Amino acid sequence: MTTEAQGEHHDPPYMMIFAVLLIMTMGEVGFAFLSLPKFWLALGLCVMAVWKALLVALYYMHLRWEPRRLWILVAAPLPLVVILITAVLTEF
Amino acid sequence: MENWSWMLDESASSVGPQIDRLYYIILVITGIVFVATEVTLLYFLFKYRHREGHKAEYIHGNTKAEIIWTAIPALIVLAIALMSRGLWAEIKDPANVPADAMRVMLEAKQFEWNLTYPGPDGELRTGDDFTVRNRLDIPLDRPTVLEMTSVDVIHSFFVPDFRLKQDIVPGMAMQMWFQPTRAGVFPIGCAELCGIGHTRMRGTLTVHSPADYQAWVNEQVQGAASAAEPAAPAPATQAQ
Amino acid sequence: MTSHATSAEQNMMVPDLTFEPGMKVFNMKLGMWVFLLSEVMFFTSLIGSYVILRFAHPDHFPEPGVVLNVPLTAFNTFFLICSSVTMVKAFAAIQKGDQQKFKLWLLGTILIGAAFVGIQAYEYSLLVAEHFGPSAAGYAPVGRGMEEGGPIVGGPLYGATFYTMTGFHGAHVSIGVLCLIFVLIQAMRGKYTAADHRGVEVIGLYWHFVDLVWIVLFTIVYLI
Amino acid sequence: MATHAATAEGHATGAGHDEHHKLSFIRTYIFSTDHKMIAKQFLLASLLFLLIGGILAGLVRWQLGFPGQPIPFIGSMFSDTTAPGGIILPEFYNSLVTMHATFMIFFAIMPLLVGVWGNFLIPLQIGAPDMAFPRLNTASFWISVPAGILMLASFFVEGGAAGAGWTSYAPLSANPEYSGVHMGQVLWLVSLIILGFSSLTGAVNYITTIINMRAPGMTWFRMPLPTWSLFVTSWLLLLAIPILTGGLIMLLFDQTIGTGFFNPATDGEPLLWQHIFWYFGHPEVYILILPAMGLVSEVISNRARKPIFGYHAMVLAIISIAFLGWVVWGHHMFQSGMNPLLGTSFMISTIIIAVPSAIKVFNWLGTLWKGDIHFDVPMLHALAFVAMFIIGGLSGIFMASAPVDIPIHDTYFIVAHIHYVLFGGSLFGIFAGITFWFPKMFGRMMSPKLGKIHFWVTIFAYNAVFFPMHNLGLRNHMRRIYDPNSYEYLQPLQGLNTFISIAAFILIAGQMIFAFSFFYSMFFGEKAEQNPWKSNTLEWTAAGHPPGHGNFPGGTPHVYRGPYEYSSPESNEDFLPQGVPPEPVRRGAVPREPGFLPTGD
Amino acid sequence: MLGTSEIRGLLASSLVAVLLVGCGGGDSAENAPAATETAAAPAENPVDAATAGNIHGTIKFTGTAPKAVAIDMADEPTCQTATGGTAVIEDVVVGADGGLANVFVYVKSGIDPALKFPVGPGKEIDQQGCQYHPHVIGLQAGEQLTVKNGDPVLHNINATPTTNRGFNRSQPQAGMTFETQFASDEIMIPVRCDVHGWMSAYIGVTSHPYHSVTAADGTFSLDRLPPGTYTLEAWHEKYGTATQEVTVATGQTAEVTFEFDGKVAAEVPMGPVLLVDMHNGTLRRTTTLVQQ
Repeated sequence: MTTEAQGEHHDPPYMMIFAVLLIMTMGEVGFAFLSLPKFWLALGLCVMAVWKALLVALYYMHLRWEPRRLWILVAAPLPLVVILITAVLTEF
Repeated sequence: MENWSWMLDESASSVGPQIDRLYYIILVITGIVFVATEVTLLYFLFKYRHREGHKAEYIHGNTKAEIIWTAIPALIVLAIALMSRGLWAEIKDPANVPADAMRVMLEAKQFEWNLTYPGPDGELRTGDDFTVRNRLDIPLDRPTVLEMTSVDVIHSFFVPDFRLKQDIVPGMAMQMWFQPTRAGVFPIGCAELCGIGHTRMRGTLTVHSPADYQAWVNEQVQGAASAAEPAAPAPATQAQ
Repeated sequence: MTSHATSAEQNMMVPDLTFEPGMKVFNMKLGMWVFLLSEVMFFTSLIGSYVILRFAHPDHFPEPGVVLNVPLTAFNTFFLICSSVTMVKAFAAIQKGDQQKFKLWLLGTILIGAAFVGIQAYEYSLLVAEHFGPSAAGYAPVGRGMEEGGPIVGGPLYGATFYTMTGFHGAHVSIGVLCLIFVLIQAMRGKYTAADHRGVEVIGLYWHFVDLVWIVLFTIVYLI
Repeated sequence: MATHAATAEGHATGAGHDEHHKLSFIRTYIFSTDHKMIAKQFLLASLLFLLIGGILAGLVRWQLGFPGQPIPFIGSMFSDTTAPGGIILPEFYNSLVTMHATFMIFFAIMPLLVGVWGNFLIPLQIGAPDMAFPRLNTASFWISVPAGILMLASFFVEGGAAGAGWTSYAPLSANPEYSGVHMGQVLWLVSLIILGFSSLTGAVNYITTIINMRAPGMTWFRMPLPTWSLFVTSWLLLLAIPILTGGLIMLLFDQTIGTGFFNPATDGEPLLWQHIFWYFGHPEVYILILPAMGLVSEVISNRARKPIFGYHAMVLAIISIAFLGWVVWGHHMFQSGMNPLLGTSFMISTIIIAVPSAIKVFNWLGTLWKGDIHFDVPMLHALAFVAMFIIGGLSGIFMASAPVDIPIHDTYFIVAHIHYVLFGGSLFGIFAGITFWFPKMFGRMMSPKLGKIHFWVTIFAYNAVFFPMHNLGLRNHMRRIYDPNSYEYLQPLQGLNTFISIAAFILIAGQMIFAFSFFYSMFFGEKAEQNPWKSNTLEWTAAGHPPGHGNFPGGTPHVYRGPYEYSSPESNEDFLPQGVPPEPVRRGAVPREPGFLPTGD
Repeated sequence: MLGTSEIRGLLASSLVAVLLVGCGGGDSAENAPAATETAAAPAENPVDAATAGNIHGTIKFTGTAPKAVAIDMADEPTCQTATGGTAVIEDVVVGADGGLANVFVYVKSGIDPALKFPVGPGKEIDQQGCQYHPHVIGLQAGEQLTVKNGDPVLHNINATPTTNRGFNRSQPQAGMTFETQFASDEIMIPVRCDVHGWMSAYIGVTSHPYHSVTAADGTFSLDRLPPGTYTLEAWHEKYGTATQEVTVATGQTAEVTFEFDGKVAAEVPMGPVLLVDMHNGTLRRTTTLVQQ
C-alpha cells in the first residue's frame, strides 16, 4: 500500500500532465483577453485554475495513489475555505 | 447589594418591551436549567460520595438518555432561535425602516458625537441644517432614523434605555431607527473601545413632546443664524 | 472506524504491528500534508481578503495586463510548472535508484526555482520603478488612481493585495529552494536510496503545493 | 504493509531509543527533545505569564474599584507615561486591558492547555515513545519564547503596549494616529505571528502523533478523552491560526508600510479584519475550552470510579462543537454593522452549539450518578469546572439571541460570560489537570491540605468577582471604560465595582497558595506511588515519574480495552488498566442493561 | 525532573520580569538626552546689554471681526460652571482698540547663528475651564514646557508637530502635570484635546529667545537684540503670516506695526491637524508645512 511500492507498478504520466498544464496555461492567458462578460471570464478562468490545481495535487502530489483516509484529511479545510469566503462576500 | 437585580430597567423605545420579553423568556429557561443542573450536581455529590465498602456501578451509558437530553435542549434552543429571528429582522432589516421617520445625521469622531438635524424645512443636506455636539433631541411622536458615519475609528452608539446599540464603522454608511415611547432625558454612551477618550465619549438623548421639539429646533436655528453673521467682538473674548 | 474490528485476541495475534494503523503513510509525509493544510488556510486568508476587497471595490483593480506584465509572468508560470516536472522526475529517478539522474533533476529543480524567484524580483523592480508599490501613499485621490498622467491605474488596495500575496508566495518558493539545496547536499552524501527516499517525497509535496498555489494566484491576480 | 510498519517504527522510535545515554544539562533541561520536559517548560513559562496576566488584571481592577486613586505600595514605581504617582492614565488602562487578555489567552491558557497537556499526555496516553517529530517539538517551545519576550518588551517602548483591545479592531489598531500606539502595536502583531508558528508546529506534531503512533489496540474509540479533545483542538489550531496569521500580517503592513487593507481612508474594510479575526477567534474559544473538557472528563471518571457516561456521545460532542465552531464566528459581530441576514444564520448556528455543550454536562452528571465520588483536590477543581461551565454556557444563550445581544453586547455581561468560560472553565480544568498529573510529572504528590485551601479560596473569590459582573452588564456598564463614574447612571454601581475589586485581589492572592504549593511539592511533597489515582490509562503504567526517554522501556504497550473501565466486574479492584491483558479464562459475560452503549471494546 | 538550579534561575528571572512589568516601563530615559542638552546650553546671554536694542510693536486688525462662537460645554458641567457658560472659541480675539491678540511674533532671520542663547526659564500651559491658557505660546528650543491640568476632568493633550517629536498624553485628574520640551524650532505646533473638540492651542518654537505673543491689545515686545537688520514674522492661526524688515540700532527701540485685514489665509504654516469635514463626512489630514 505504500507509495514506494505503488510507484513500481504505476508509472504516473508525468510528462503528459506537464503538457496538459502547459496547454491549459496558454489557453488561460488567451481566454483572459477574450472580450467576454467579466462574469463568464472569471468563471472560466477559475474552473481552469481549479482543474490545473487538481491535476497537480492528484498526479504530482500522488494523491491519486494515496489511501482514502488521506483524501478525507486533505479535503478537510476546503469547506472551511468556502464558508469563510462566501459568508464574507455576502457582506459586500 | 442594593443594586442587585436580574430585571432590566424600564425601556423607552418601541422595540424595548419585545427585547425585554425575549430576555425574560431566556432568563426563565436558563434559570430553570441552572437550578436543575446545579441541584442535581450537588445532590449526586452528596448521595454518591465515597463511603467505605461502597463500589460504583459499572454503567457505560444509556442511549435513550442521550437521545432525550440531546433532543430536548435542541428543541428549546431552536425555539429561542426562532423567536429571536423574527424580532431581529424587525429591528435590523433595512426594509423595515419607517418611511415617515425624521432623519438625523450622526457623525462619530474621537471623541464626540456630532448630530446634524434637518432645519425648519425638515430636509437633511439643505442650507438650514444645524449641527450640535453630543446631543440628540427628538420628538416623541415619530420614529427617528440615524444616518451614521464615523470619521476615524469604530465607535458604537449605545442608548441603554432604548435597547439600542450599533457599531459605526468608518467608510460605511449605517442606519438605525427607533421610536421613543416616553419623553425624558437618557444617557448615550460609546460601547466600542475607540481610544484614550473612550470613557468620556458620551451624550444625552432628549425626547421632547412635539411642541417642545419644535421650540428647541427654533432656538437652535436662531442661535446658528446669529453665530454665522459677523458682529463686533463681545467683551468676553478678552478673557486671556 | 476500527473500533469493533479488533478485539483483544486479534491484537495479540498480530504482534508485528507496532502501531495501530492510522493513516498508512509515514509520519513525515503525514506531517507535511497536515502542515500543507494549514498553508491552505494561510493563503485562504490572503487570497480571500483579496477576493473580498476586489469584490467590494472593483474600481481599485485594473483590467489584466494594464499594470502587470502578463507575458513575463506567463513565462514565469511556465518555469514553475517545469520545476514541478523536474521534481517528480527526480523522485521517479530515486525510486528506481538512479542516483545520477536523481541529482541532475534535483539540481534542475533548484535552478528553475531560483530563476522563478529572480524573475519575480525583476518584475517587482520594474513595477516599483513605475511607482506601483504596496503602500497607499503612491495613489493620489483615493480610489481613483493618479489621473495626472501618472502610470498607476487602480487604487491602493491593488498594490497592497498584489504584493502581499505574490510576496508571500515568493517567500515560500525561496524557502523551498533552500530546502531543496539541503536535500541536494544530503543526496550528495548518499542519504537517499531506492528503499528509503522519504525526504525527497516530502519536500516534493511542499514544492508541488507551492506550484499549486501559484496556479491559483496567477489566474486570479494576473488574468481575472 | 510490513515494510511500511517497520520504517514507521524505525523512524519514530529511533529518536527515543538512541538517546538513552546520559545527556548534557542543556540537552536535558533547556533544548530537550523529550516531550515531557517540553511540557514542563511550557508549564513553568505559562504559569509565569498567568501571574503577569493576573497582575495586569489587578491593576485594571484597581482603577475600576478605586478610580483615580494612586496604586498602593507599588504606585511610585510607575513611569510618567503609564501611571504618574500611581494614578493610572487612560492610555495605560487601555494597554492593561489589552495585554491582560493577550497574556491570559495566548500566553497562559493556550499553552497551559495545549502546550502542556498536548505534550505531556498525548504520547503517554496513546502508548507512543515520544512525539512524531521530537525536534520540531523543541522548536515549538523555543519559538514561543521570543514571542513572549517581544510581548513583554512592548510595555517599555515609546507609546506603551498595544491598547486597541485584544481583538485589535482596525482602524484603531491600524493607524497610530488613532490610538497613540505604534511600536507597541507592531510588537503585539509580530509577537502573535511568531507565536502562531509555535502553535502550528505543535498542532502538526499532535495530529501526526495521534494518527500514526497509537499503541496496538489503542483504537480511535479506546483513546482517553483528554487525547481526543487535544486531537480535535489541534485541528482547530492547525486551521484557525493561519487565518489569524494572514490577518495579522495584513494589519502589520497597514501599521508599518502603509498598505490600506483595513483602513477606510484607502477604501480598506474594517469589517474584513473583524471577519478574519473572529473566523480565527471563535475556534480559538473552543481551543481554550475543549482540552479542559477532556481533562475534566478523565478526572471525573477516575474520581467517581465509574466509566464515563456515554463515551461515544462525549467524543461526538467534541467533534460537533469543533465543526459548529467554524460557522458561528459572526455572533461576535451582531452589532458591528454586518449584513443582518447573515446575522440570522449566525444566530441559529450559534444557538445550536449549545446542544453538544449540554450533552457534555449531562454526561458528566451521568458519570457522577451512582458513582463512588472521592473529593480529592483534582476532583474538586473538575467539579467546579462543571458547575461554573453550566453558568458560562447558559449566559452564552443570552448573547446568542441577537436581539437580546443588543443591550448586553460590549457590556460587563460579556466580561462575566467570558470569565465564566475561561476562568471557571479553562482554568479550573487546568488546576484539575495539574493537581491530577503532578505526581506523574514530578514524582511527588501536591499537598492536599494546601490544595483544598487554594480551591475554596479560589471558588468563593472567583464567584464574588465574576458573578456580580452579570449585574453590572444588565445595568449597562460598558466594558473597557476607564472611568465608569464619568457616566452618571453608572455612579451608583461604584460600590459593586469596589466589592468586585476587593474580591479580585483576594482571588489573585489566593493563587499564591497554589504557586507555593506547586514549588514546595516539587521538592518536598510526599513521594508518589506508581499509580496514585488507580487510573486505567497508559501513562500510569509507564514506570518512573516521569518515565525516561522512550516512555515505555518494556516496549510499546498493548491496549485491550477502553480507558474508563472503572468498577468493572471483570476486575477484583475498582479499576482495570488499559494495558492489562484479559485473563485467559473470562469471568463470564459482562452484564449490561439493555440499551447501554458498549464502549471501549 | 527539573534541576534545582534551573528552577531557581527560572524563579529569579520570573520575579525580575514581574517587577519590570510592575514598573510599567516608560520613556524616562528618552528625556535624559534632552535634559543634558539643556544643561550644556550657556548660562549667560551672549548679547552685550550695553549695545542691545529692542523691538516693540502692535498688531492692528483692520477688518471686521467675526462674531465669537460660543462653546457649548453642556456635557462637561464642571467646565460649564468654571467658565460661567461664557466661553468662546479663541481663534480671533480683537481688543477694544483694534489690536489682534494671540499673534505669534518672532525674528525669522537675521540672528547670528554663532550666538548661543541660554534657555529660558520654562513656560506653563494650563487646561482650565476646558480651554488652554495661554492659547498661543512661544518656546525656545529645549525650553521646558509644563503641561498642567487645572480641571477635575479628563483631558488629553495632543501635540502634532512636523519636525519635532509630538506627544499625546492624558491627564485624568486636576493638578496633574508633566514636563516636556521641543528640540528644534518649528512654526507652529498645533495642540488639541481629543476629548473636548473645541480645545486648541498653538506652540511656536524658535532657536533663540526673540519671540513674543501679542497681548489683548495687540502689543508685543522683543528685547535685548544685538544691533542689526532682522526679518520679523507675525503668525496668526486664521489669517496666516506677515513679514517685515526691521533695523535695530544700538541702544534704540524700533517700533513695528503689522496689519491684518481679516482675510482668511489660504495656507497657514502649522503641523498636521486632523480635521473633520462636516459636510461630506470625510477625514482630511492637513499638512501645511512651513515654507522656509
